[in-house]
Amino acid sequence: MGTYIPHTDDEVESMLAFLGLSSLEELFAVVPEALKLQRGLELADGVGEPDVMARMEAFADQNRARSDRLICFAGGGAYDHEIPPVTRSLAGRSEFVTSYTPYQPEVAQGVLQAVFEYQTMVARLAGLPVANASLYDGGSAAVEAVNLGVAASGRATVWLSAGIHPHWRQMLATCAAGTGHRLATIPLVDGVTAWPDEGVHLDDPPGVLVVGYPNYLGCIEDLAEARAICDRTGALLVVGADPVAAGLLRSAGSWGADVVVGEGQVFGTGLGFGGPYLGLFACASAHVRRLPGRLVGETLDVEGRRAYVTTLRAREQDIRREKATSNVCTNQTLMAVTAAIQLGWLGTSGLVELARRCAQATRYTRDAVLSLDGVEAFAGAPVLREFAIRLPIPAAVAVERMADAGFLAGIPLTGDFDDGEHALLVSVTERRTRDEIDSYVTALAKAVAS
Amino acid sequence: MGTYIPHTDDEVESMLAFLGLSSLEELFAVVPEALKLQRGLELADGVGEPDVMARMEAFADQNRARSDRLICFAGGGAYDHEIPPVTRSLAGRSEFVTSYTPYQPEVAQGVLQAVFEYQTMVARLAGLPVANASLYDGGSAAVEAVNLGVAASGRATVWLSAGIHPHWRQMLATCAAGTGHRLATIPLVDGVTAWPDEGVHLDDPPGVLVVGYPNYLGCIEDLAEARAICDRTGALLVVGADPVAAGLLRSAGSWGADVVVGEGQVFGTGLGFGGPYLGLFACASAHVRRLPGRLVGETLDVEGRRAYVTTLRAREQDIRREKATSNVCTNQTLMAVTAAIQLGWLGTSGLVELARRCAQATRYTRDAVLSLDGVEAFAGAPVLREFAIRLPIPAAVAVERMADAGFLAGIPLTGDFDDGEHALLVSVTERRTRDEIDSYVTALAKAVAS
Amino acid sequence: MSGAPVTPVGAPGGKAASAPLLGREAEPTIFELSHPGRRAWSFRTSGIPELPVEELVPDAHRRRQPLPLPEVSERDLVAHFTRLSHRQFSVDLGAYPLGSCTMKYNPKVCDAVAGLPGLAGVHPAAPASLTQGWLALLVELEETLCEITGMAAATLQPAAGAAGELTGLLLMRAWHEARGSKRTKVIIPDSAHGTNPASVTLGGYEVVTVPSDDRGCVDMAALATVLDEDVAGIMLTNPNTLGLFEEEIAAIAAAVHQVGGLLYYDGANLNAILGVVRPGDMGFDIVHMNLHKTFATPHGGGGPGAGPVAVSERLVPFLPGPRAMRVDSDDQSPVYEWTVPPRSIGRMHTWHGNALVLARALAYILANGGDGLRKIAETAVLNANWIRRRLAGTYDVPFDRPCMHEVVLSVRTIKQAHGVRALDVAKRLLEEGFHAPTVYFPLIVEEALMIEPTETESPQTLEALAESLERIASEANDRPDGWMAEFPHGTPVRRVDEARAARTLVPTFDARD
Amino acid sequence: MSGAPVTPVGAPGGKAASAPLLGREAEPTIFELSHPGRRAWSFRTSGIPELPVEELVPDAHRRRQPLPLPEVSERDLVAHFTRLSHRQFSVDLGAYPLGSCTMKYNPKVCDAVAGLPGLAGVHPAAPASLTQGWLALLVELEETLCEITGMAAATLQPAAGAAGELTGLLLMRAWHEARGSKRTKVIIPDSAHGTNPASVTLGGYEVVTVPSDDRGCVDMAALATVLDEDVAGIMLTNPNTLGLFEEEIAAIAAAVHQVGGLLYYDGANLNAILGVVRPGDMGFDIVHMNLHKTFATPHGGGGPGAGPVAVSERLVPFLPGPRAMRVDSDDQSPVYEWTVPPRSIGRMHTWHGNALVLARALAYILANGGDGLRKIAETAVLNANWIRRRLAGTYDVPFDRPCMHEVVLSVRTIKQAHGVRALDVAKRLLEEGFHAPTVYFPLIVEEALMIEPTETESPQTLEALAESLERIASEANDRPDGWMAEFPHGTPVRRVDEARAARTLVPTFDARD
Ligand SMILES: Cc1ncc(COP(=O)(O)O)c(C=O)c1O
Ligand SMILES: Cc1ncc(COP(=O)(O)O)c(C=O)c1O
Repeated sequence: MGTYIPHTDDEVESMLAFLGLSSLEELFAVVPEALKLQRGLELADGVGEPDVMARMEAFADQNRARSDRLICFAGGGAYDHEIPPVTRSLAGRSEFVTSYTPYQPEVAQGVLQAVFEYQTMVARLAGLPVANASLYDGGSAAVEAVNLGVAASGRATVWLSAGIHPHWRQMLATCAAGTGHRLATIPLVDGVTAWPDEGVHLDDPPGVLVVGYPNYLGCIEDLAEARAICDRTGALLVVGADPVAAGLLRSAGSWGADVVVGEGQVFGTGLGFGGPYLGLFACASAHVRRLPGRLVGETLDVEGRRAYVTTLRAREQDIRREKATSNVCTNQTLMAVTAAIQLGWLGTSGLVELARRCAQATRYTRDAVLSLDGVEAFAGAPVLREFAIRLPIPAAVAVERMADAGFLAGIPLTGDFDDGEHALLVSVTERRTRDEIDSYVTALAKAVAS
Repeated sequence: MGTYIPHTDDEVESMLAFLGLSSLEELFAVVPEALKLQRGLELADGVGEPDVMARMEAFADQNRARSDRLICFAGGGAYDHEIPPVTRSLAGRSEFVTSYTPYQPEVAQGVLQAVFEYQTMVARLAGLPVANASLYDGGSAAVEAVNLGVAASGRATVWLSAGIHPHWRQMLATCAAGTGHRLATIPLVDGVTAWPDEGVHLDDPPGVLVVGYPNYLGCIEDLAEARAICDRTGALLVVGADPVAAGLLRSAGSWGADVVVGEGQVFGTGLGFGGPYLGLFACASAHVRRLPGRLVGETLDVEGRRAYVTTLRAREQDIRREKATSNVCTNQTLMAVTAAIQLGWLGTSGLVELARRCAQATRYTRDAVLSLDGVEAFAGAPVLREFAIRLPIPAAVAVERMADAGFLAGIPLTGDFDDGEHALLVSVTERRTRDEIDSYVTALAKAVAS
Repeated sequence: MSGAPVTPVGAPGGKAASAPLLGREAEPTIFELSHPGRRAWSFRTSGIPELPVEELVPDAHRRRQPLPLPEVSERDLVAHFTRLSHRQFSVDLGAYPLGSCTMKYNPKVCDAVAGLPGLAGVHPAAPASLTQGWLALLVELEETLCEITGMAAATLQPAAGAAGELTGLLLMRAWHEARGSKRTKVIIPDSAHGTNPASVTLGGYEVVTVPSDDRGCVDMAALATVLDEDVAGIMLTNPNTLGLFEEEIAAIAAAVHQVGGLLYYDGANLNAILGVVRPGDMGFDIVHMNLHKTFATPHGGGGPGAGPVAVSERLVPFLPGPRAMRVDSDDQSPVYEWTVPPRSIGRMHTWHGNALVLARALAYILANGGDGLRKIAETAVLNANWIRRRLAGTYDVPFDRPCMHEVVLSVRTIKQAHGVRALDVAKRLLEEGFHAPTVYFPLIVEEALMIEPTETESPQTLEALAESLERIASEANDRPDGWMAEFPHGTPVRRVDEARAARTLVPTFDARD
Repeated sequence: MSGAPVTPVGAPGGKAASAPLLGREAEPTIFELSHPGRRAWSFRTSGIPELPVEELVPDAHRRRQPLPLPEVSERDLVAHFTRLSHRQFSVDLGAYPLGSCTMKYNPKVCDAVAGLPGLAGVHPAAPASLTQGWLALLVELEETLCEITGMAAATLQPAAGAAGELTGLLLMRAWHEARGSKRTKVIIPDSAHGTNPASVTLGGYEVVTVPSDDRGCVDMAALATVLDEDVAGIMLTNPNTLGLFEEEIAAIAAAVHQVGGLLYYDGANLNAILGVVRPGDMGFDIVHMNLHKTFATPHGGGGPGAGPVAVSERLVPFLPGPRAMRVDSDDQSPVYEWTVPPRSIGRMHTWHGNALVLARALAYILANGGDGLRKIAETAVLNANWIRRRLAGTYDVPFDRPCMHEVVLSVRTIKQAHGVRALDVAKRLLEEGFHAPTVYFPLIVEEALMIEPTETESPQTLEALAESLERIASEANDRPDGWMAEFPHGTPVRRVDEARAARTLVPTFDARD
């Protein structure tokens, strides 16, 4: 029914007349008849907005795992953090939502300055001097980081910690088919990466090391060791860092990371079934000309007023074309602006408090869960905001049973780790109360017993 | 915990120092010790926003009659109409929400112009040349209309149709205690006002007649007759008109109303348990200097640009004080802006369509309901968007039973009309589907049978 | 200033040149953007058999011509009102030190509360059995407001302060009449807000004005002369509209009670004394509150508000009804019902008051808590006094002693020296990035600038505000005569011709020629 | 222009002087508004026993200094970002005729859809059994997009168009490799968007550029010379970036297929042909769509988008996984599962793609319906041709024949005569109340102005836009040299020094000196 098209029939008439045409069909005279669709699209006719809402609500209703129905204990790179009304209302301002990439800085200072502030906050989180204006998600940021690393080191061999998010590793492998990078996955022992000892592989030295901090199992990796290998081999160190944990942990940059990537969903973006999320990307100054995606810089206008503009554009696809550092064009600006707002809401004390509360709730839950019969730790190393446990029953079965008890119990490690079938990854955010955790533990006891 | 106060302790310190004070307590030195509260307020300490939301959600959860749980067939001046996302998002713009009365027109053109547009639409709905910037609700608009009418006619006797909303009549009676107006309630016969025949009461002729169009029972009153009485007696005709019905009905102004009032909730404002709503007020030019509340007028700025400003301020309390036409200051501007947006969304064809759909659904429901055993019409006259029925069981009981079946069945007329105990006022808006209505009828059959 | 184009003739279509971001053209009215046949509306598919209008509406009553409304696409509707929003100042954009208006920050969490389907989606005529949550909320708010004001019970019906005043005066009248006493007068100070005398008239009383003394408080001697058996009561706001605390309030209360009158408290300035001193403890019998001031519910460009009225024990039986009440004390599962007080004056709102505004206020109070409310008063008073002290040398301070939540300055001296008026200062301040203070109120202060910073403005903001006001004062001195009268320059429109608006009244688009 | 004050030094506190409504000061960064000890955050009361950080974090890893972030009150947070929003143009404010970007109106109903708790509150790792609604939604969208493009199946993972391109190229590679054929080159026209060649490189192919002929279409002769067994495929957008339909598309398809290559369709311009002609029917094997263009999902100032890729039957086994699929046909209660195609290239998104963007797109498609989609294409093309015809006399039209959804004009003649460039026209247009068209793209047109009105702009708006562009052209003629280069004047900032930005790179607040 197209109620979004303003034109009345009379107007269409007179516009056609102005063009010397007698029908809308004639507008497509240039399209060869043989190619044209000889029928209407086999889609239902348009309906009014209330009917559309009803349809979409019906879909929504079929999702049992919605956080207002199942209390969320799942993490694995997507977390159920507090999103205050103030962040929602500011990030929902239509000037931010309905604008395009800031091609005309004179009328885009709002987005440009917000992104400049975002870049500053991300750089501080990473402990590095430069951050870009966002990438699609954590995984795509990792892919771009490896591309940058290979280009910078000149070596296409990539050592990939098995502690990196399994989906990130799949994306890296998928894209390697095009770039020809050689990926070697380095296994975990006791939850942390067991890097090959000195000497090994030096026939084919790595150009890039990729490691998590903390890693997918929540374990805190020893970045000093990874850095040492890089120093030995001339490889770049890429760290996939959890930006919430950064509230309590030393920055990856302080450990000598060359590139830090991460998933920014934690800062004001909801679970949203996995997207749109926010790819965080920061790097050392040395690599700024290889930076993927957009970068906002500060400058002045002709009256000497402070102004912001996208800069170092020569790296980008629209100018450098096949020689561009990346093909990214549209990114996740709205999520970047949202993160700037949320980080402004958190502030210095709030980020620490957020990280502390997550760690505390995680510790409390882990202690209680590990006291249950048949439940044991899946990985030994110290964890921060997430932990993996081994269950006496298949993790997938546990998740189903826990759903009936009102919980999204966690993420089965099935397929992602050897003997992951019985392993469950559990995450506890600041939104979980003691009561919720206690009843989760009780329910889990039942679930694994029966 | 007062997280909305920015000041840090250090800042408070130095501000106190600047004032030569050593404690916040000293700020209140002027307050006699004997009067001061010697304890803290006996209220819980402040809590974080998530806890506040949890508390408020708990209240919300205890309301069974929420429209997402009980399908709404209740009206009586508060209707479950469509509110499109576009109206919500525009009316929610913080510039409209968080601004004060437009005392500085140079920076308040947004609200002023929106209200000017609102006044124009309300005047057209009423069929009169002037409308004000809003009053509290339909009932307060009726009170102001009677005050205007008495002042204009110079006679304090008011003939009040029993078809006026019972709550409006209560408000009129309450306020009459202060103004000394004499209210005479004119009964309904067959659902419409049975005005005293010529001659009667001419010892104490009315200064004002107040009648509904349609009235509380949904019946369409004969305004010509009311106008004739006014012409005979020199009284002013005040019509309480349903603005949605105005989509199909002749305007009250075209029948000769001097003042038209109404409840504007129907244009974009939700049920909200009765408020904030919107008092519509329009009158003939002759009475503009007696107009209660604010009025926005168009003018020019010093550069000759079109501009808007509140005008004829000399009527208002802040200038005229005890001689003001009304005491109203804060009104319902945000709801007026919302109505302007919603009426813009409806447009000429949409208002007609809205009214037609309501009338059609009402007719469909009424026919079905009246075919049930023991259910009969409560009033004879033709109705438009609402109707009253007499049930074999007390209406209040029917409402309880229907709630268990998933419906808010309507409004019992208990107390408001003689033998109203068994009478139920039912309203059917454009949001009701045939399926909903059919199951309503089935449920009602059960409810009245058992 | 830039040769900004003048009003375009007719509809310029969807240009954003009216958005200050781009230019300063006039925004066309939605009627000019309208084009026959456009539409934005859509409704649910109902499946109900269609009937021709002729069958639905009796012929004599059927509208023959459809009612003309704007016809625009959803896209143009959005563009128009979004552009209008860019032509509007708001608390969310910057400081709004309007005296007597308490324009504090409105927490967004309250928007979320007002949007809860379980509160926003409830029909007001649904029986108590189906709306227990709402009744519980109202009871908790009533109890909370009573604790804050030191009163016995309250009605939540009044939709704003003025409605609260009228409610209070009707309570006063009912109470006197119940005691068989006919009284005719209500006393108000000359500094009172305009709604006070206007409400007195509607309450059927005659206004007797008492002057303020040289300290800005009620002149006790003058009060004594007007106090007699005809006095139904007195209306005061304390702190008063000069931002000063009426120190003699106890004596005033005694004197008024002495002659059998009642004390009415105009709560517009309650923000100053939260948790510090309570109207009830000062001897007031009737108190209205402006939730849209003290309790941060947004003003919406002029409304909605909420003006609950709390009363002392002896007035409780007269309160409007219905009132939500907890009927059984068993705390496990309390039950709530509507009750009408035995000698109720009647009803002051079509339904239960501005319910969603009431819910916002309760949420705000819960967030701040008893401890936070006192902190609000302390900080509001601290901010006001800082401004007073800081600007004392720059502007006249007619009553230069510690103030409460607001301070009234005067441009009198500057005007005498340079012809610059309070209005000019206000307009000049706009372009400094601040909303203007309240001007020319209270009426007893010449060229008044009434500044109420509120507690949510930070010291940095106060500093910036003070610097701007200092800059303006020195401009008054340094710049040629009339320079200030040219301001503002950069706003969407410049000074508007108010006389013309009243002279050639154009109250609607249709009144244009 | 008004002597607007220059950048204030340090934090001016909460002034709104940066809001265009009031002035044109620079808005301080949030870091300058920050003050130690301020806070806005609050969390839920958890009741969990507190542990000192030392016990939670191993010593070697524990951060010693808290991470510095802005410290502001909620009030200042709101003011800052609200003021920033007033410094930003958007579709909601006015027409945005950016060529190649399809800046149509974004219906608000889609915001409501994206906000549904049952969609927005779902964890992406929850098993299919608990997320049937989401899987059903994704399947319905996939089927819908396949019907619109005439393809067999689609992946919804790519987060934007460029990601879709890379996905398509990896599919191309996988398909060739599966058939044991090593190919090295991918052909793209010289008018192609920059992401095309960039993606080709990431796909491990070498770019071969074919020129456009004098009609603005692929030069068939040139194409023939580069077509050989090394060609993996060709990337085209049709209509192309000149807004012209590649009439020889059938011949191109035949020729490319002839040498065993595949055809990739860059769907950025799909808006022009909805319901009229389908890429699949033109012979394309791989199609990406930009839901944030054709299907109205908002651009968010630069993202997020969604770039699903649809393929023909033979490529289905190679699609990324997991893919949502209906596993039993019983329509009463269909069941959905995640499946990985047998020869899947792998994964292109951390989860399932930009899910909420996908939901918005489906809602938009349902609202418009099959009938509405064709109307969109017709109206978009009508608007573009009206602009072309209207401005033909005023600006150069390098390829003056019927266009599709957009038209590329050139300022070449005007530049030669008066030195006014496309950039100047763009900047001047801003102050007329319109966003500028895309300039200097496609690269093969000198001084290009690429105008895409989209179907949601009304004839009145087109008229106003045309008048503005005509006014500008005559100004170029009438006004002194350099006059136009001064624009814009009234915007929050005027022309910015891009060279300086690159020279003295300041990518963060901390990089300032
Ligand atoms: C001192 C005083 N009293 C009464 C009022 C009236 O309150 P309202 O505007 O809510 O009717 C106001 C509001 O401006 C006020 O400042
Ligand atoms: C023709 C064309 N192709 C590809 C793209 C890339 O799409 P995206 O920005 O979503 O990556 C664009 C977007 O600007 C485009 O216009």
